[in-house]
Amino acid sequence: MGELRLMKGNEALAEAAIRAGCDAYFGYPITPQSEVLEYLSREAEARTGMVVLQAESEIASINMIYGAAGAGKRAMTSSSGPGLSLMQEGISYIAAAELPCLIVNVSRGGPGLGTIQPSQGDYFQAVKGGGHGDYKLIVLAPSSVQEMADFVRLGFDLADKYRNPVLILTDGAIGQMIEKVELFEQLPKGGTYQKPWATTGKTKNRERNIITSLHIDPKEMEKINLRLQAKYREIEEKEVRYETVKLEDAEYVLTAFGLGARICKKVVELGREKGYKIGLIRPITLFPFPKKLFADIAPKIKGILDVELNAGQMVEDVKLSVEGKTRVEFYGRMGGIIPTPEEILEHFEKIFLKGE
Amino acid sequence: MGELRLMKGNEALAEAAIRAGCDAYFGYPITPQSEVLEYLSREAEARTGMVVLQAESEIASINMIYGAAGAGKRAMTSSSGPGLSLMQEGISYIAAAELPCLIVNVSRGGPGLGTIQPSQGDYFQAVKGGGHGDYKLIVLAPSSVQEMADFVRLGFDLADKYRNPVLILTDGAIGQMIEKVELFEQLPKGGTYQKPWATTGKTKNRERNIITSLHIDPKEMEKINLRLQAKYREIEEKEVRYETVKLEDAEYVLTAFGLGARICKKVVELGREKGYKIGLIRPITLFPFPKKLFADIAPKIKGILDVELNAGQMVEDVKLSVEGKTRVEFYGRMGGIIPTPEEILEHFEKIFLKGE
Amino acid sequence: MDETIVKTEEQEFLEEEICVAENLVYRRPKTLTDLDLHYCPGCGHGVVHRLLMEVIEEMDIQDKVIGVAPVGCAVFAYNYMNIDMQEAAHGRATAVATGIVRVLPDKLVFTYQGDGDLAAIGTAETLHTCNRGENILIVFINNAVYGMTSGQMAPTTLPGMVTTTSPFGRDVNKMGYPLKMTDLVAQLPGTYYVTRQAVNNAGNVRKTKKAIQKAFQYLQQKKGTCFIEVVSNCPSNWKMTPVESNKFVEEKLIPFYPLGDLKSPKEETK
Amino acid sequence: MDETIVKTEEQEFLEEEICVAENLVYRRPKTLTDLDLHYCPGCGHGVVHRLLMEVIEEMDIQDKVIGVAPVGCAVFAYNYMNIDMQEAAHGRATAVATGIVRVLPDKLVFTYQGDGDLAAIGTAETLHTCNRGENILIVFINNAVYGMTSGQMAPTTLPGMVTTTSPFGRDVNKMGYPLKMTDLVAQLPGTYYVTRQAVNNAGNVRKTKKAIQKAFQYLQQKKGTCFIEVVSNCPSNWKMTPVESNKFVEEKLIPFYPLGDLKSPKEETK
Amino acid sequence: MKHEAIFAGFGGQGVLTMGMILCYAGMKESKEVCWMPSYGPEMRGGTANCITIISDSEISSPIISKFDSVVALNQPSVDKFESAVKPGGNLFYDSTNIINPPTRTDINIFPIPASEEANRLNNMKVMNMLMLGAFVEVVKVVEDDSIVYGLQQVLPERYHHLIPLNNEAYIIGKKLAESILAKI
Amino acid sequence: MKHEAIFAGFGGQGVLTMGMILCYAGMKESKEVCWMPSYGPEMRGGTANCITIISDSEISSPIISKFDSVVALNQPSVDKFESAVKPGGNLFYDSTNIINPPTRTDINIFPIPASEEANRLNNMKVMNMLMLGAFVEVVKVVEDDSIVYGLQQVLPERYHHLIPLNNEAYIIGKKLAESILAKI
Amino acid sequence: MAKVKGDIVVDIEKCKGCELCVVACPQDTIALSDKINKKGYHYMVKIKDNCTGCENCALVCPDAVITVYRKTGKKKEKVATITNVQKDMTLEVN
Amino acid sequence: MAKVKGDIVVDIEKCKGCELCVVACPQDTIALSDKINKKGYHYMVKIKDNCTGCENCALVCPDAVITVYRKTGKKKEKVATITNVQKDMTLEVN
Ligand SMILES: Cc1ncc(C[n+]2csc(CCOP(=O)(O)OP(=O)(O)O)c2C)c(N)n1
Ligand SMILES: Cc1ncc(C[n+]2csc(CCOP(=O)(O)OP(=O)(O)O)c2C)c(N)n1
Ligand code: SF4
Ligand code: SF4
Ligand code: SF4
Ligand code: SF4
Ligand code: SF4
Ligand code: SF4
Ligand SMILES: [Mg+2]
Ligand SMILES: [Mg+2]
Repeated sequence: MGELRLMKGNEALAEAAIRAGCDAYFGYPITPQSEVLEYLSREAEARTGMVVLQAESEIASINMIYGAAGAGKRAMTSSSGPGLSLMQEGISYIAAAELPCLIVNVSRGGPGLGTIQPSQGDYFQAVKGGGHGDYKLIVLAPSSVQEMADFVRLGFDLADKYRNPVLILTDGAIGQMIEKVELFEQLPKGGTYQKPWATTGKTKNRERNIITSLHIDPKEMEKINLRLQAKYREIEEKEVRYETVKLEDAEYVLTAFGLGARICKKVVELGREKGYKIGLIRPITLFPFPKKLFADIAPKIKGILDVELNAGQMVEDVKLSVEGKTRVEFYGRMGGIIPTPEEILEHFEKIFLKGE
Repeated sequence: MGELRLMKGNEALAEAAIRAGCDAYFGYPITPQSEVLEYLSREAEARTGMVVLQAESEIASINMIYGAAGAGKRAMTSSSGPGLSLMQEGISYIAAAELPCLIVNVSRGGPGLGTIQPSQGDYFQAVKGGGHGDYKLIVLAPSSVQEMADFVRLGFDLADKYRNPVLILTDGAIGQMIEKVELFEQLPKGGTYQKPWATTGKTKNRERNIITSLHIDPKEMEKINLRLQAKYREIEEKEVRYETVKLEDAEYVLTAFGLGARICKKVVELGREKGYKIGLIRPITLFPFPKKLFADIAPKIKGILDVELNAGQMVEDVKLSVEGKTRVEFYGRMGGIIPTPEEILEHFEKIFLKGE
Repeated sequence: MDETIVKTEEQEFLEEEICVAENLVYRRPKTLTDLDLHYCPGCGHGVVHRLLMEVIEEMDIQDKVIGVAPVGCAVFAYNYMNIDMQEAAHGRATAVATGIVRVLPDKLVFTYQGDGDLAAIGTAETLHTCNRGENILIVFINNAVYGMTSGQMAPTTLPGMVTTTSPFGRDVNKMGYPLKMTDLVAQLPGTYYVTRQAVNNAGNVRKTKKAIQKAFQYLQQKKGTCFIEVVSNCPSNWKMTPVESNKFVEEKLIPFYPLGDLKSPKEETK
Repeated sequence: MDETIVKTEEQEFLEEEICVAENLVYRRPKTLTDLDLHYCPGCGHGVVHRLLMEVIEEMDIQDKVIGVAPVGCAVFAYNYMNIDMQEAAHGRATAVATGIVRVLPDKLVFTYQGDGDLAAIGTAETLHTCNRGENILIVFINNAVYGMTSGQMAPTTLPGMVTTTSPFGRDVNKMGYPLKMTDLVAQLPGTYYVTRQAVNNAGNVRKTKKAIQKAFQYLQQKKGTCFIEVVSNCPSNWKMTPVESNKFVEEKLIPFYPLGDLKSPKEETK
Repeated sequence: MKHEAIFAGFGGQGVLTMGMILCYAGMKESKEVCWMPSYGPEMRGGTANCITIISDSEISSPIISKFDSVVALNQPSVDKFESAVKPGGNLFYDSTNIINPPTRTDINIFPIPASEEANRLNNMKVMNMLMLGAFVEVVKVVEDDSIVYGLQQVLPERYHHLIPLNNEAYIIGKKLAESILAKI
Repeated sequence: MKHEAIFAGFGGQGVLTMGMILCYAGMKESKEVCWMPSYGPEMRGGTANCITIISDSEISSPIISKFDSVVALNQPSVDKFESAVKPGGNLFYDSTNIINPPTRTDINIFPIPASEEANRLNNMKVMNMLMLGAFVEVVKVVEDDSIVYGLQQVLPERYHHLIPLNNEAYIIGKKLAESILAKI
Repeated sequence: MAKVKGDIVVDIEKCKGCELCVVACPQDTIALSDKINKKGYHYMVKIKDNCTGCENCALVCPDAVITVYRKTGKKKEKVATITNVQKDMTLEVN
Repeated sequence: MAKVKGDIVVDIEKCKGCELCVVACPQDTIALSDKINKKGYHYMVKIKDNCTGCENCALVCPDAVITVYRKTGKKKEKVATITNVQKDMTLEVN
């Protein structure tokens, strides 16, 4: 068993970056995730020689990542809502140039400057693509401090495996809270994937390596796009991750991700106590979305209640998965308000049971 | 009848901005839309005293718009894919602060630097929200030079009416091509909507005006969010716009927007010649999306073929509208490739008719 | 409450004789709202807020002035300043101000920005706004740290200074030297009046107020960009008492960021 | 084809006697690929590309160098420079270079940026990279215009100069004066070698090459940021012939942007 | 077993530390623990609080609005959180400096003269341990040993000489609560 | 009626203008017209082209890949667009400067010695009008009057003294095509 | 007693006890009370009667809570009426 | 004939006829041909035999199409073999 510690979500994430062999972190302060940069500034260089640099902005950060990832290194940044919005051009470039890297959004209530309280209002941005053009990030949604650590390692591995940026979509509550976490052992710096495509200086025995996303000839550009789309299909086939709770005999299914899912676990407990046959699906990968799971279960159940800390974003993916084969309802709170298990259960009863 | 001219799409848009009483344009060059700034630099100031400023970046542009719109003026910017990505933070702020303004995306093939050929890969960014948080832009998709002009006026009016940013989502082909356009007459500068909320200097007889999107108290923030959502529902009720072609007896429906819809009109012609009962729905407002139209027609037809110049984006809104009540298929080309009517018809036949 | 008020005779006299309207020489300006400022005790932001509002009251330009405050500890400035204001995205205050002043050229527009805001993320906007010579006043609060986000290194953090992101002191080899934006903008033809002031003691406060007055006058005359850096403090994140922090301003910051006009109009310098 | 080759006796002699390997004094560097450059006839980009590749060939550092070219006419630099290269987003080349050099500190990283790129949208990255003293070479092609996007005003466009977005000439009151980024970065402690060169005639080309050589040497010694502005041309968008454009460089641009070292190491200046 | 508490007071009174000590204590006893601070600009001006949850089973939401116990070290905290105590729950407060005491009757109220006692120990900093003692005495979610362990984890090495004093304060707190309990 | 054409050549040869003139001519006759230039970095290095569509009814796609007529003013344009002529369509090219002439046999080929003739008129700039004359003579999508109108619209005022010369070139172009047509 | 006589009024509930005024006062007229206000701050009080009305304290006060009066022969600029100031803070402390 | 003898070789298909070399040549050795290459450019040709091998033309050529030879007594730096140059452009033009 690995080392057990009490850690803040953001700090567990930072610690895991060091242990996952991250070569470089570039970031800019923003609440509620500044601890990542702060923790790494204290810890990282001395322990693994990892580069930690406070950039002049989020735009600089994401482009520094581009450079370092293009040079074949494990690179990472983190920010929150407004910062992520500024990174959208860079993210589109990184996805198009197929650079493996890790981006973290410890999100907060928006839109605009909004509030720094937790929220899940950045789902669309993360999953549908906030930047221009057709691209996909692999999106992981942790719901505990333990997963804040574990998904850093997983994220880097998926990124390297698919040459695709990975985004960890979490929120202020999970970033700020302290829980027990079991830490994995220190891994070799830089990871173990070969990156023959990286710009490390053209040696005599290979052609030059070029990192680019420019393909001025539409035919060429379409070819690249088709290759990207094929990769995304492969990821959709192989990398779907989710957690289910009491699904076996469920007549109703709750679905939620991250912080929302933690609350919904309690709702399942409370509901079961009252005798409702209620279960939970927690998508862990938001892209790839567990479409098949939803499609398969839809005809067997009476309805799905999707709970999010936003105005209804993941619910579109749920609906797209079930294609009308079961009723899909939504309950959401916004702006940093966190719904209680009780209010969700009440809403569930009102929607699904009162009419019966 | 208004003045008839032969104009480039981008120039018609610029000319319409002057005539719609736009007070200020801030922008940064990017292909394929630099003509907007160029045209305005030549024409605007002398004619209406309109402010035209080349900003140091797209980020500066969008924030200049924020300032000018907050001061109660009709303000506008235009750009293309990468530039729009850079504006996402600013757009989220503008939507949250409820500032009326006009943003134009003459899009090109992505992701990344991509190609400058036309594409529709920025649908998600425009419609789902590329920035952080829950917000919506009113999105207009012109499909001719005439509409490039008309939608500027419409866009400003909708923006002022709902205190909401409006985005014109078009593409390089429509921006670059020349067609006949009938121009509307010169309107009063600044439009005619009252803006008592604007920061114009606090006079003795009113409270100070504040433009902000910061609401640190989650309860307050949620209230704002609920107000925004209510506004979006109102817009969905009142402002849906679309064009239909030969829908009356259609067994199959094509759907496409902007440039794609122009091509599909030809497909309808070709198909009808061959005896297929085929029609077209062209969503003009992408948000609000013509959900009801699709929902109503779905049970009556055999299938929908959604055609886009991307990997499949609007098709999600089509599917969400029909909720499984008819088959929805997708055909897309990417990276600046423009599908021909013939290839679309062929695809249509393969998908829908070959099996019959 | 158990507080008993013991008034000496002298006091009684003073109150009667002195605390009357005609003897009033200083009071909270009315352009400041009655809300309690949310700043930490001793924070220079409060002083500069007050000075701005004093000048606006004295010059009677409340209806002419539009303020822009971006994210930073002063993001709530609009709660205190009784004028029309816009909150701006981090770093973009001068772009927002440009947008305002270009469409309302007769208004007096100012921005109120921190060092993180103006000299890190907002570098491009700051430089280009000054270069265009926009007719605005930029008030630049240099407290050598990111206050609002709890004490990270700023572009202006001193060499060796400990912050949460320079826990072993700012290492100039890795993190660069402090960036003197004021020196840079003073060289752009677009700026008209560029000065560096402080509010760490009464004398400096007086000078800062004077600078603000001048700046608003220049704006009225449409002279171009006015830029006032105020070397300030952040007791909370410096982990000092307010008094210690002002001493630090005096002994460490001001020697590095010397006070005075970096560019002042010819009529003025002679 | 109807072309007849008429060789004089003299010519025959020359070819035989002179055009032999041992007399070779100049040829296209091998570090330049064999592709035709896509630049317009007479464009300075080609000259600077060639010089960079010459120096890299001569110093035998092809395997050490990593180049970064952002959007701009030179976005296809990677087609011509036979080295590892990264294309960067508009304005972000120095951030990308920072990312590379921080993880590969022993490599020689350079950026190749236009004036729109470096001095408009990339202002913040340029200034902060220089301020941190990143060990990279920044090659800054100042052609006073946005070349790739067909001739809009750049930050460096001269006062009164006509471009597609300053159709009545650059009006410094509305658009600001030309921004001299090189002068600004020369003042930052992070820069080690800052110079302004040109490629409008053979003499200047020689000097520019020398500057590039020095810069790569300093990078090898990890001295910090080297910054070479090259005052260049854009015949197409200036609507001039190449020869006219170089005359314009000589007569208008260079007087405004005087050539020479703005900051050079002490060993060198003495 | 599951106990949901909030500790609130001025910045500098050590409220965040109280929650942390409790978490370490819980972890030592292999319980699930969760600690959630309030963060952001409302910290300007000096108030701070943290939610702390200790449970035998998995903890769902880290942010809650009703508490089994509220521990309030100043007036604004009493004002703000009195209404957030679940019926039948506990409200602990520093009675020395509080002018408007709580008024609810459906909860257990523990006025602890913590400042006064800390003053007597000549170290205002230990006031939080006093309050923590009172809290643990009443709610008994962890053992005293575990609190000692937690204190060791949380206190920086250079302050370890203050551990005895802190323990003393803790015990005083327990006794104060005990005597109130005796009266209930 | 609908005619889809592309005009291609070096930058500076006036190919974009040819399409524009045709559009104005079409508009004068109340036809639908659509003109689409190639744009972007491939313009560096100097080639340019524009698609021009004239039609009695609404025009769908402005970007097409097969043409009723191709008008090529230089070798690279012949090389690039020969294959894009629809079977039975027309390929017009400047025969003066072309080394590798087109070879297709399923299309009508019009070699027009435009440079040579323009040279004779002492103004290389009118070469585009020569080619346009040939084009209109063959495809007859607009009236000659309309072309004269279109030329007036497109030519900046300060060049209006060149209108007669341009018209002359236009007529020469028509005649050249006529004589080829006569042979078909 | 100095020729020029001054006095101050402090809004103690707005005072944050930063002590900047105390350091700024050339007369040592003022100090922090050992009492705290509702916000929990030791607020500023007058401890001597030698105020000259020099305004220093008011100038450095970040919370704009000090009102200053000065009695001289000179004609002063017109200022408006005073609002929202409390007067019960002239306590002797040591 | 100058003491130092030089000669140049031009890759005419890569030449874009910008004329910069022509202006740069101190000897007026070169000029543009009235013929055009495949790209449509008038390419550069030698019109005199007085080349000194000064390299000026090669230095200013943006397309790196000129190879220069110079025959002197001096020992030259080692350079590699020449590839991809064409030699049929030494035409007399006027
Ligand atoms: C895009 C973006 N990035 C980061 C932040 C977080 N943030 C808010 S204020 C601030 C910096 C505050 O420092 P400064 O500008 O010096 O102002 P101070 O608080 O010190 O007065 C930061 C990084 C943000 N709100 N938006
Ligand atoms: C975010 C973004 N904005 C705008 C552009 C369009 N763009 C491409 S290059 C360029 C400027 C080119 O000018 P410069 O940097 O001076 O290089 P030059 O072409 O003159 O060498 C612009 C505005 C872009 N690609 N990305
Ligand atoms: S954190 Fe610093 S800058 Fe912000 S209010 Fe507190 S003392 Fe002032
Ligand atoms: S447009 Fe200008 S900078 Fe670009 S290649 Fe042509 S001449 Fe050079
Ligand atoms: S300066 Fe103001 S806030 Fe500070 S102690 Fe004095 S009166 Fe109070
Ligand atoms: S006005 Fe002057 S003398 Fe009076 S208390 Fe204030 S600082 Fe002291
Ligand atoms: S080498 Fe010198 S002399 Fe010879 S052609 Fe070139 S420029 Fe002229
Ligand atoms: S400089 Fe080079 S490209 Fe230009 S004309 Fe001379 S040889 Fe040709
Ligand atoms: Mg600061
Ligand atoms: Mg340029």
